[in-house]
Amino acid sequence: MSRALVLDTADEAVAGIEDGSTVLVGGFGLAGMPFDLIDALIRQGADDLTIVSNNAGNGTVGLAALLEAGRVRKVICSFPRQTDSYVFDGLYRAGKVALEVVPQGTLAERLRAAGAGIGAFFCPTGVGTPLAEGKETRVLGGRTFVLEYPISGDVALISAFKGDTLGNLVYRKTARNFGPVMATAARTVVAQVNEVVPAGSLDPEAVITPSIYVDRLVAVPARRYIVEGAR
Amino acid sequence: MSRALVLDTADEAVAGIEDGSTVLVGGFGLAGMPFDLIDALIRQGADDLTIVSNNAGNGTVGLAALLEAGRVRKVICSFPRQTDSYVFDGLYRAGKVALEVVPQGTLAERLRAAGAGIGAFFCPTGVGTPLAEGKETRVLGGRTFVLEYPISGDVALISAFKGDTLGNLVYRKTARNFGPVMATAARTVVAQVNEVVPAGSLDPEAVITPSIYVDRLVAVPARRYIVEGAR
Amino acid sequence: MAASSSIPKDHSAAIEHTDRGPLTADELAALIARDIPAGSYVNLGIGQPTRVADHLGPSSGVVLHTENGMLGMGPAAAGEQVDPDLINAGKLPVTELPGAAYFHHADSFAMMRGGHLDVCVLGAFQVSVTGDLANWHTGERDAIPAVGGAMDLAIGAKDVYVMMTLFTKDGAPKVVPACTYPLTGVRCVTRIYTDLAVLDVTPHGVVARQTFGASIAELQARLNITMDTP
Amino acid sequence: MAASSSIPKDHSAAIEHTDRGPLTADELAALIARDIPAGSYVNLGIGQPTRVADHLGPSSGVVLHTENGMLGMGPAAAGEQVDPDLINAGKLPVTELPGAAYFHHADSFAMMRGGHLDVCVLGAFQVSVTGDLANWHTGERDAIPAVGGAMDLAIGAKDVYVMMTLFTKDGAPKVVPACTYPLTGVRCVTRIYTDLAVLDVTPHGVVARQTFGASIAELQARLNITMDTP
Repeated sequence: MSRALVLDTADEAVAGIEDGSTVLVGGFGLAGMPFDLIDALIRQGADDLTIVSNNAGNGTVGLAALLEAGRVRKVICSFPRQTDSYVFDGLYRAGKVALEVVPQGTLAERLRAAGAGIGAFFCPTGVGTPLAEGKETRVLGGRTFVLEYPISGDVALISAFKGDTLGNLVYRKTARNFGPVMATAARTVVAQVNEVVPAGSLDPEAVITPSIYVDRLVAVPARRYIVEGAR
Repeated sequence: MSRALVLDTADEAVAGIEDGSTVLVGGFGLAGMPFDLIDALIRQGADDLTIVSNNAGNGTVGLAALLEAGRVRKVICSFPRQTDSYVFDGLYRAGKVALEVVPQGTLAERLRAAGAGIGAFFCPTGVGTPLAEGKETRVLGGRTFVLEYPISGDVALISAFKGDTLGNLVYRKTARNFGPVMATAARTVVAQVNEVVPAGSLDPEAVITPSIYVDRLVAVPARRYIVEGAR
Repeated sequence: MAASSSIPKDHSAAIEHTDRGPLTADELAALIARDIPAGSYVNLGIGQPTRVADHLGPSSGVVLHTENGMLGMGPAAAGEQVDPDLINAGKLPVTELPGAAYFHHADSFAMMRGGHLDVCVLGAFQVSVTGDLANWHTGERDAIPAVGGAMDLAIGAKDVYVMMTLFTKDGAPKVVPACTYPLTGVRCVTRIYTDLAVLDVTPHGVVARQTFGASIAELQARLNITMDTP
Repeated sequence: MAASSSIPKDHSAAIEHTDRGPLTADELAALIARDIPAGSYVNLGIGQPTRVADHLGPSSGVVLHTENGMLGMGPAAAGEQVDPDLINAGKLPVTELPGAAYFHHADSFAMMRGGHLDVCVLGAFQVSVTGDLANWHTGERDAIPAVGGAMDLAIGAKDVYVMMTLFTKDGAPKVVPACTYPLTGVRCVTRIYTDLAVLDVTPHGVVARQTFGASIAELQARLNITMDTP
C-alpha cells in the first residue's frame, strides 16, 4: 500500500465503505475499540456488514451502537456474551444477526494467516469440541489438529495511541490487542489515533504496526472510555 | 519456562548441550550472530549437531568456526553460499556436512509455527520449484500452496542488545532478525546481550522477546564485528 | 509465596483431612498458589481463579499472563491507578509490574498455544476422569455461545489446573466419568482443585492428593468414580 | 522521482527507440525508478536492482523494505555511519530514514508473503513468456544451492519486476518460451526490464512497452518468441 493519508475527520476516514463489506474491528471490550470510526461508520450508512471483532459490543456505544442501528448481518467473534452485551443478545435472540463463534486465539491466528499469506493451518485448539465439528482434522506427531482458514477484511477499523505521518503506529498497554494483526488482514486499514506526529518522531525499534499496513489515519479527541464491571 | 537465569560466562550459558542436538542459531550474516555463545559451544564440545540458521557461516568466525571444528552434521538454512562461506563450501563438497535449503521466509515461518503450536501450514512460497518437490500441495482459493511443517530446536542461541533480569530482550536495528522467532521455538533459549539491566528498566511497550521465552542470559563484551563485502 | 496457616503444610503425611470442613474459595486459592512452582508463568482464568493472584506475593517470582496481551500483570487497579487501556481478560482494570511486556493478540495466543505457559488455572462446569474439560457452555439451547480464550488456554498450558466446587449447588458431581456439557478441551486437565478434594488426572485415572472434610471412600461413593491414592 | 534526461519521457509515442543503443545498467535503473508509483513500498533484490535506489529521491515517497527486517532503509552507509547492526539483504551497511521501522524475520516475510509490498525488483537468469522466474540456481550439479529470500519475494510482491540483460554474454536469450534453469516462482513476473526492451507479461503473452537499439521485429527473431505491442 502506498503512504497513508492523514485525514481531518473520522467521516473522511471511513468514506467509501460499501454495503456487504467485512469489517475487522479492533478492541478487547472497550480497550482499543475505535469508537470514533464506528460512530462515523454509522453516519456513513454502510449496511449488511459482517463484523469481525473479539466481542459483540458493550452497553450502547461502539459496536453495540452499530448493531443497534441495524447495520450488521453477521458477527464473527470469540466472546459475544458479556454482562453488558444486551444489544447483541436481543438481536441474536430475535434472529436478526448471525453469529460465528471462534476461539480467541484461533480468531487472532486466522487474521494473522490472512495478513501473512498463509493458505490454511493446522491448529490444536478446539479439537474434540463443538467448534471443530465438521472441520478437517489431521494427526501430526501423535496430536490431533483441526484445519483453520484465513479471515480477511475489506476494511479494518482500529485504534492506536500515536501514528506518524507515514502511518507507523504505536499502541498503549493492553489496548494493543487485535489492532496490529487486523492491520495486516484488510484491504483498507483505517486507524484512529490520539495524536499524529511527524515521521521520525517514533522510535523505529518500538513501532508495532509499520506504515505499510496503514491506509488512512485520523487524530481524534481523547477517548470517551468507560470502564466496565466484570466480564 | 521459569524466570531466566543470569549467568556470568558464556561457558555456563551453554552448559549441558548434548551431542546430536538441534541448535537454532540467530543472525543474518554477522548481524545478530551470537559469537560468544558459539565460541563457548565449541569449547563445550557438543558434537553431531544440526544447525538451523539463515546462513552457513562467514569467514572463520562464529558458525564457520563451529563447522570447521567438525561439530556439525547438518545445516538447515536459506543461503549457505556467500562470498566468504569457504568453510561450509569445503565441507559440503567433501560430503562432510548435510544441507537442507529452505526459502528464508518459510524458514522463519516454520520456526514461528513451532513456537506458536501450529502443526503445519499451507504456504505459497516455492510452489512449482525444486524446493517443493515431493511435498503435499493443495489448491485453496484458486492458488496452489505447499504444506510446511514446524522446525523446533533443543536449544536456541541468540544475540540481543539488552536483557533485563527477568529475561525480557530488546534488539538493535536489523540485528533483530531471527532472534525473536527462534526464542519461541526451542526448549532451552540462551541469549547473549551487551548489557543486563534490572527488571523495570526496559519499556514494556518496546520489549520484543518477552521473558517467558528466555532461559539463560549472559552479558558479553562489545561484539567483535567485522563488516562483510557483498553477499 | 503466601503462607496460609489454615492448610496442612505436609501433603504427603495427611491425604485425608476429615477433621476440617470443605475449603473456602479463599483457602482453595491459597492452596493453589502454594502449589505453583516459584518463577512460573501463569494464566489465571476469569472468575474464581483470579483469587489465586491474591496469594502469589512478589517473592513467589510468579509472572502473570493475561490473554489480552501482557506478561507481568499486577494486582487490580484502584482509584487513580485505573487506566482504561490496562485491563485483564475479565476486562477489569489492573496494574503493571516491573519487567512487564505487552504484545498483540496473535503473539499472546501463540504464547499459549505454543505451550510456553507453565500453569493455567480455570473454572469448570465439569471435568472428566480422563481430563476432558467443559467450562464454556452449559449446552442450553437458548444460551448464546461464547468461548473467549477458554479453548486456547485448555490445550496450551503445560499444566491445566481446574478450580471449582466438587459438586453443583444441586449436589451433582462435577468430576464425572464423561462430560455431558459441550467440551472445551480433550484430556487437557492435569489437576483438579475443589473444596472437598485435590485430584491429579493421570493416565491411570484420578488420584486423590488431599481431601478436606470428607474421606476418599465417601467421595468415591458420592462421585461414583474410583479414585486412587498416590 | 529522479529525472533522467537520456530516456524518452513519452512512452506511448515511441515504443521502438532504434536510434539509441542498448541502455546501460544505470539508465535501466533510472527507467525502473521512474515507473515505480510515488509512495510505493518496494524491495530491491541483491545486485543490479540495488542501483534503482540511487534514482529514487526523497520526493518519490518510495519506502524501501529489506528482507532482514526493516522498512525505511536509506542509502549505503559510509565511514562513521557504518553500523554492523544495520545492514541490507546483501549484508552491506546501510542507513535509516525518518519513519523507519524494524521487525523480526517472521514479520518481515509475512509482509512479503501477504502481498503487502507494491513492487519488488529482482535479477534473473531466465524469465518465461508466462512469467516464470529462474534466478536462484543455474542447475549445475556441483553448485551449492542457496535460495535466500528469492522465492518469497517472487510470489509475494504485487508487482514483480525483473531487471537483467536480455541476452547472456554468450548471446543466449534470457526471455524464453519456458525456463530451463530451476524455477524460483511460477507465473510471478509482471514486467521485464532489460537493456534492449521493456516487456509486460500479460495473460496473452509478452507485450513490448519499449525497445532500445533494436526493433520489435529484430528482437522477436533473436528471441524466437512472439511479442505483442500495447
